[in-house]
Amino acid sequence: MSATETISTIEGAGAAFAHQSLRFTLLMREIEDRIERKLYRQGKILGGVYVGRGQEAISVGATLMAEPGDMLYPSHRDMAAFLVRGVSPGRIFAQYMGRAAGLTRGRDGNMHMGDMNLRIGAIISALAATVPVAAGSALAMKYLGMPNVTICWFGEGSTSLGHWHEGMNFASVQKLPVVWICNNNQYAYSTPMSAQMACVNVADRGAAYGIPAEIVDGNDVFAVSAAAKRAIDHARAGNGPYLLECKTFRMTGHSAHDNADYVPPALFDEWSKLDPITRLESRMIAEKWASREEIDGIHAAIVKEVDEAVQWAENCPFPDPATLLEDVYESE
Amino acid sequence: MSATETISTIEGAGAAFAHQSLRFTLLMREIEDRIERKLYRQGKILGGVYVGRGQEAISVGATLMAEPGDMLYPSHRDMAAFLVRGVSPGRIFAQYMGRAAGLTRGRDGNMHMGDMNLRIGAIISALAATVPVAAGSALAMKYLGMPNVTICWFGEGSTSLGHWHEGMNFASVQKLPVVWICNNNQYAYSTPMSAQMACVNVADRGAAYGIPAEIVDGNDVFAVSAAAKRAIDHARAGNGPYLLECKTFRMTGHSAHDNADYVPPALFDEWSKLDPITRLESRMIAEKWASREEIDGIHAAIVKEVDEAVQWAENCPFPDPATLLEDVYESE
Amino acid sequence: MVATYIEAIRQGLWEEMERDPNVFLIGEDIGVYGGAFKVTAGFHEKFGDRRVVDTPISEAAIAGAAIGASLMGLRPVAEMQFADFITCAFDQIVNFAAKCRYRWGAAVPIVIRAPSGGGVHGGPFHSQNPEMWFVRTPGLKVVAPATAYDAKGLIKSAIRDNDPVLFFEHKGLYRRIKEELPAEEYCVPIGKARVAREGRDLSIITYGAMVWTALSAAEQLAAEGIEAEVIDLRTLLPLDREAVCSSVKKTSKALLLHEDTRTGGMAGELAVTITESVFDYLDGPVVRVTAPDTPVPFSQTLEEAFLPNAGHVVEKARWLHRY
Amino acid sequence: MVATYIEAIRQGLWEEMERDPNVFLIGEDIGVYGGAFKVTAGFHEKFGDRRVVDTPISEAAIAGAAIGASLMGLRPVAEMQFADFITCAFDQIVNFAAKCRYRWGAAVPIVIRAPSGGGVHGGPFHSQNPEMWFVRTPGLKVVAPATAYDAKGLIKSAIRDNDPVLFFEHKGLYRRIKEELPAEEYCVPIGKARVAREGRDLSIITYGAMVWTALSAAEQLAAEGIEAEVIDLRTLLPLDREAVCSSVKKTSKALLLHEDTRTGGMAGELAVTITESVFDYLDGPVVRVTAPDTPVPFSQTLEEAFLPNAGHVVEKARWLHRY
Ligand SMILES: Cc1ncc(C[n+]2csc(CCOP(=O)(O)OP(=O)(O)O)c2C)c(N)n1
Ligand SMILES: Cc1ncc(C[n+]2csc(CCOP(=O)(O)OP(=O)(O)O)c2C)c(N)n1
Ligand SMILES: [Mg+2]
Ligand SMILES: [Mg+2]
Repeated sequence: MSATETISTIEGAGAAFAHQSLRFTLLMREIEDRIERKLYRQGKILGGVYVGRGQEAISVGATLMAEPGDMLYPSHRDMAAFLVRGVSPGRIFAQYMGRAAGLTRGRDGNMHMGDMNLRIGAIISALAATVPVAAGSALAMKYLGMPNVTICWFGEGSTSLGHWHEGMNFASVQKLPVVWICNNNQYAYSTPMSAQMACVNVADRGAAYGIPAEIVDGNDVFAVSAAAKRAIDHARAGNGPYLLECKTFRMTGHSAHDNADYVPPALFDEWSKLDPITRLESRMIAEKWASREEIDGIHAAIVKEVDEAVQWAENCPFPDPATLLEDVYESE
Repeated sequence: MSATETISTIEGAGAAFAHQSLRFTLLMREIEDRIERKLYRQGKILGGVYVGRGQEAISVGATLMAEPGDMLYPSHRDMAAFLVRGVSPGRIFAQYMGRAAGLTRGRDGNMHMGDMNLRIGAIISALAATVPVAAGSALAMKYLGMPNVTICWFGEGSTSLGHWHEGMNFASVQKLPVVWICNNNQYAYSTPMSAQMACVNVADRGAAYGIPAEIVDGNDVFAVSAAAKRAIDHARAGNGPYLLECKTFRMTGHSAHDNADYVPPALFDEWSKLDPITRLESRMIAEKWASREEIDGIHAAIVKEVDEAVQWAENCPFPDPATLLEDVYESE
Repeated sequence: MVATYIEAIRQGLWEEMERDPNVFLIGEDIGVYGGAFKVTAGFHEKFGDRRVVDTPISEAAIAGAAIGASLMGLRPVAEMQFADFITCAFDQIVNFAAKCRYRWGAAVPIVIRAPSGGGVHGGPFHSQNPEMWFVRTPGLKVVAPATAYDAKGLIKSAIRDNDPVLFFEHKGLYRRIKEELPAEEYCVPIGKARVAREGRDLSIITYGAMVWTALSAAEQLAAEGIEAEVIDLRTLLPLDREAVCSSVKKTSKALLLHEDTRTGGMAGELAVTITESVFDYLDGPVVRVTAPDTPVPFSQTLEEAFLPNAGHVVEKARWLHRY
Repeated sequence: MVATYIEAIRQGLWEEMERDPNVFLIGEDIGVYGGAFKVTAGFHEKFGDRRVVDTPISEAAIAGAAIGASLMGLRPVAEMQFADFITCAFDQIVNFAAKCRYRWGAAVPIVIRAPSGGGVHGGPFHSQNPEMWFVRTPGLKVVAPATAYDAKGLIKSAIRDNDPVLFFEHKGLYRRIKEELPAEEYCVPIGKARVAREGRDLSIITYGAMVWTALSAAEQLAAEGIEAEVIDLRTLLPLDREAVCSSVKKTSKALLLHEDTRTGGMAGELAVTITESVFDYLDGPVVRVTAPDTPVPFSQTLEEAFLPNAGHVVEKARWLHRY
């Protein structure tokens, strides 16, 4: 059990994986940019907007390592988990615009979405509340003899909550097949790590639960996927939970209305050099898995795909008020 | 920061300290024996009875190291904290019997008692709820520039609760003058350590909060007091919280109606050899701080004191029902 | 066979566990120990670790794990050692479980069993009646049986229900009441009140342990020629408004009774339901008998003064009858 | 000077912090950032780290620390970033804070500020009205101002109160309303309702943002010759039963209005208070206009259908007036 070594291997690498990763990191980036920088400012988005700019490698790298039957509980900055599982960009825009075609049919907004057919659970706002819930899904997998694991993401700030502690402890005592992934983007709203906890790494908390914990370069999709694979294998083999702390940085304000003036600008500069998409592309070119032109073509295709998705969503109707009272309980 | 060494020094030792310790450990033992083994069976006690038999050295050793201005939050097995602070045995019996002379005037029972004049806070039933509250009292001490610390006790099972985690983390981030004392008696109701957490020691959790943690022989009042002194000094000097894990054993069932048949009998045998009072007495005799006869005399005096206290309490009236509605809010 | 209230709950749990392999129990000290009140004594022996899951002291994790397991198709029955500790699992219940179906169509078929109620010198934290924290939360169902028959029939229905159900079992009734239960299997539907005693002069509407208080008051009143109808709500959410209103239509007078404290208690919801729907039938004020607005006191003299009793009900009923 | 509702709260906090060195603020992102709604913007600069305590994301620790500090004589004002997250601090509030004085005579003079209410497309977790979880808990006080004047006067009283006060500030009002505030210092007493508009034909009893809905409905009704009296409760616990009853005595008709969902809402407590005390004055059913029993939906079409509006009130009031 090591809580300190940084891991960046080339396991899981290869052209196919790189291409997949590029598609989903780019798609997430483009959708979120569109939402935060365009649609939100145009007043077309309802409610708050929280994006994962700079953190895309984490949800992409880990979800690509999961089996379709594995249960995912993404945080509010892990949109790619939905994309990898096949949710169309159009439905995501519809979700953010409060349309009936959104995953929650206008009942909830932004990343508060899920679909049990896709084995993705919807967060509630209260941070870390999914941690015990994810433990419960993992318990069900063990109970039912399913060959599956549950993956649950959360920010470093969310580890301060009691729910987080109770879920971590319970899962470990019960040796449940669950992989915990911390998106350590170093801020929780305006609160830096140092005002959030008095340990240096979230991984330092693994020992409190007897859970193996690794620190991962969260801006390297190869590192993330390799670590995720190790963690998933560990959990799937019946060895209990595994904690990955993916170090990254929140390259925006907390939400679309926050200009992050409390973050030292140098940090943005520093981390922009570590952008996961740029790094992935450089690697692809270096490994000759793709040419610059090819990559430019992929960018253009994604822009077009997203253009169409926005248009589709804008044409979707708002929910019919007549449905307001439906589905509070199971209908007869 | 070491979470692994067992400490048993002779700091704090000396005849005076030993005599004080003997008085309070014996008094606690005698009061609780009387409650659990006699009054409860006679139907004179209301509600549940939880005793600290075998664990007396912890509340005695730590409270004797505290200044009168230090704030205490004892757990349900730390009766001696009250005795050291001068609460009379009679009032404690009155508390357990639901009499008006109890510390809560019959509004609450057993160890759910406190008195801000004595700087002792009353637990609520929900375990670990005092942990954030204790952090708040320590915050006030820092805020007000008081030269004091807060001491908060809890069982190892209570560390599973979210409140515990939130309080530990908050106190450490804020560097508050608080000493956490875990009475690790190895069971939480019927649940052994191994089903409570997947780490070996509660002290292993200190690192998750950047809190120095020590394992202490909880059945040795000298070891407890020495460790408590270190911890209190550390906190009082402004270095933040300190965690002591006092290893001990619950020499009874969880409560008076629990026969503990889920505990392997060998454990009781083993731990009865480590009885803190027997050990203290042997040491006193060996160090020539007291003779056997003197100690027998102390026993007899305490029995008499407790006899009288029981009688006093039995003669106390029950609360007047006319007071039922008082003190829900401040009266004008 | 004659069964106590607690035995009835045990039977209901046992039968459902035998019937459906996806039903399992989760809670503190419920395994080898059999639970603080011994409701699950013998279950671990029969069903093993897998289906009787002993947990650390973590109410939020218990509720959360139940939710997560239910999303995967299981049917968890979680035990709170005392209903009072449900406050530690509050966010999971009122924000997670209650809203899943509405938000994203996910069913959360969990049951949370919570031993509630006073009269056992339990003091402020082992005697509370927490039902109203949940009755006001859309998406939950809240059940509070008064009889052994209903306790068994409702726990079975709760387990089969596809929505989250809070099951408040009154610890004061556990061993106090018993009755003959049918040999054949039965369920009691959630959402249906019961006429516990027919009467024409006034309606006493209540639930839980207070049903017995109401019945004993009704006996005394009958001796004076006042025939009280006693409505046992059985389910608090969804509330059987029809049963409430039809009784009041008949008697024209309503006395609302609960062990819970006064302000914000169930009496309010009943009163507004009555005035909204059958105001014209009313022949006197809607009144309530409840515990006063204090924490539940520990000592016997105080708790006795705190708990509503048949005497209070009789007195109020007489007054209302004369009105 | 003219002040918005949010500015009024800021002023109240500021004045109390200047007045009493034992008053301090505690919450998430309230320091340099100034809070999610910027209620505390500028406070950190003025009062520093010591008196504006930024915390980890730990609502239970925030509430617990406030309690522990208050036991030592301080006067903490805790902020929940959204009222919805108060569920994470629930045990501390309803079991610890609410019961200390009753149990062992310890005063817990804390204030918990909680931005509540809908109409801002906040969805199920940023729009709730959690007041009834607390109104039913003896030992707490619950305040819900509707005007800038009251917001300032009540936050000051809350801070000076020697019992735990839940302060529900309606986030939809923050920047929507403004009014001239007195230059001189003032407090508004906790526990006193206010006649927001005099009228003789019926009483609309409400609180929070719905006071404005009631007033706008009253305008429309006045145009039809119906004079509605609007009672702004201001404090929900302790409830000003006298003000409620004396209005109903005058008008003989009561319409209860709240933004909170229907079942188990404040309307129930008001209805039973009215029927218990002034039944003979009633000249029509006590009725309610409320949000329906669902989670608060996100999308505008749904939320609009969800929230009670002046049209609903007018319609119900007309019906009641005709009755
Ligand atoms: C229980 C709770 N308290 C407060 C909030 C408000 N809030 C939303 S996101 C956030 C910061 C979360 O930080 P972190 O867990 O690090 O995730 P990040 O946003 O950085 O990805 C806060 C305080 C919340 N959603 N839930
Ligand atoms: C939140 C909560 N859950 C459950 C209980 C019931 N309960 C009372 S004491 C106890 C065991 C406590 O174990 P531990 O913390 O190790 O303390 P010990 O009794 O062993 O001293 C339990 C489960 C409680 N009081 N509070
Ligand atoms: Mg973060
Ligand atoms: Mg223990």
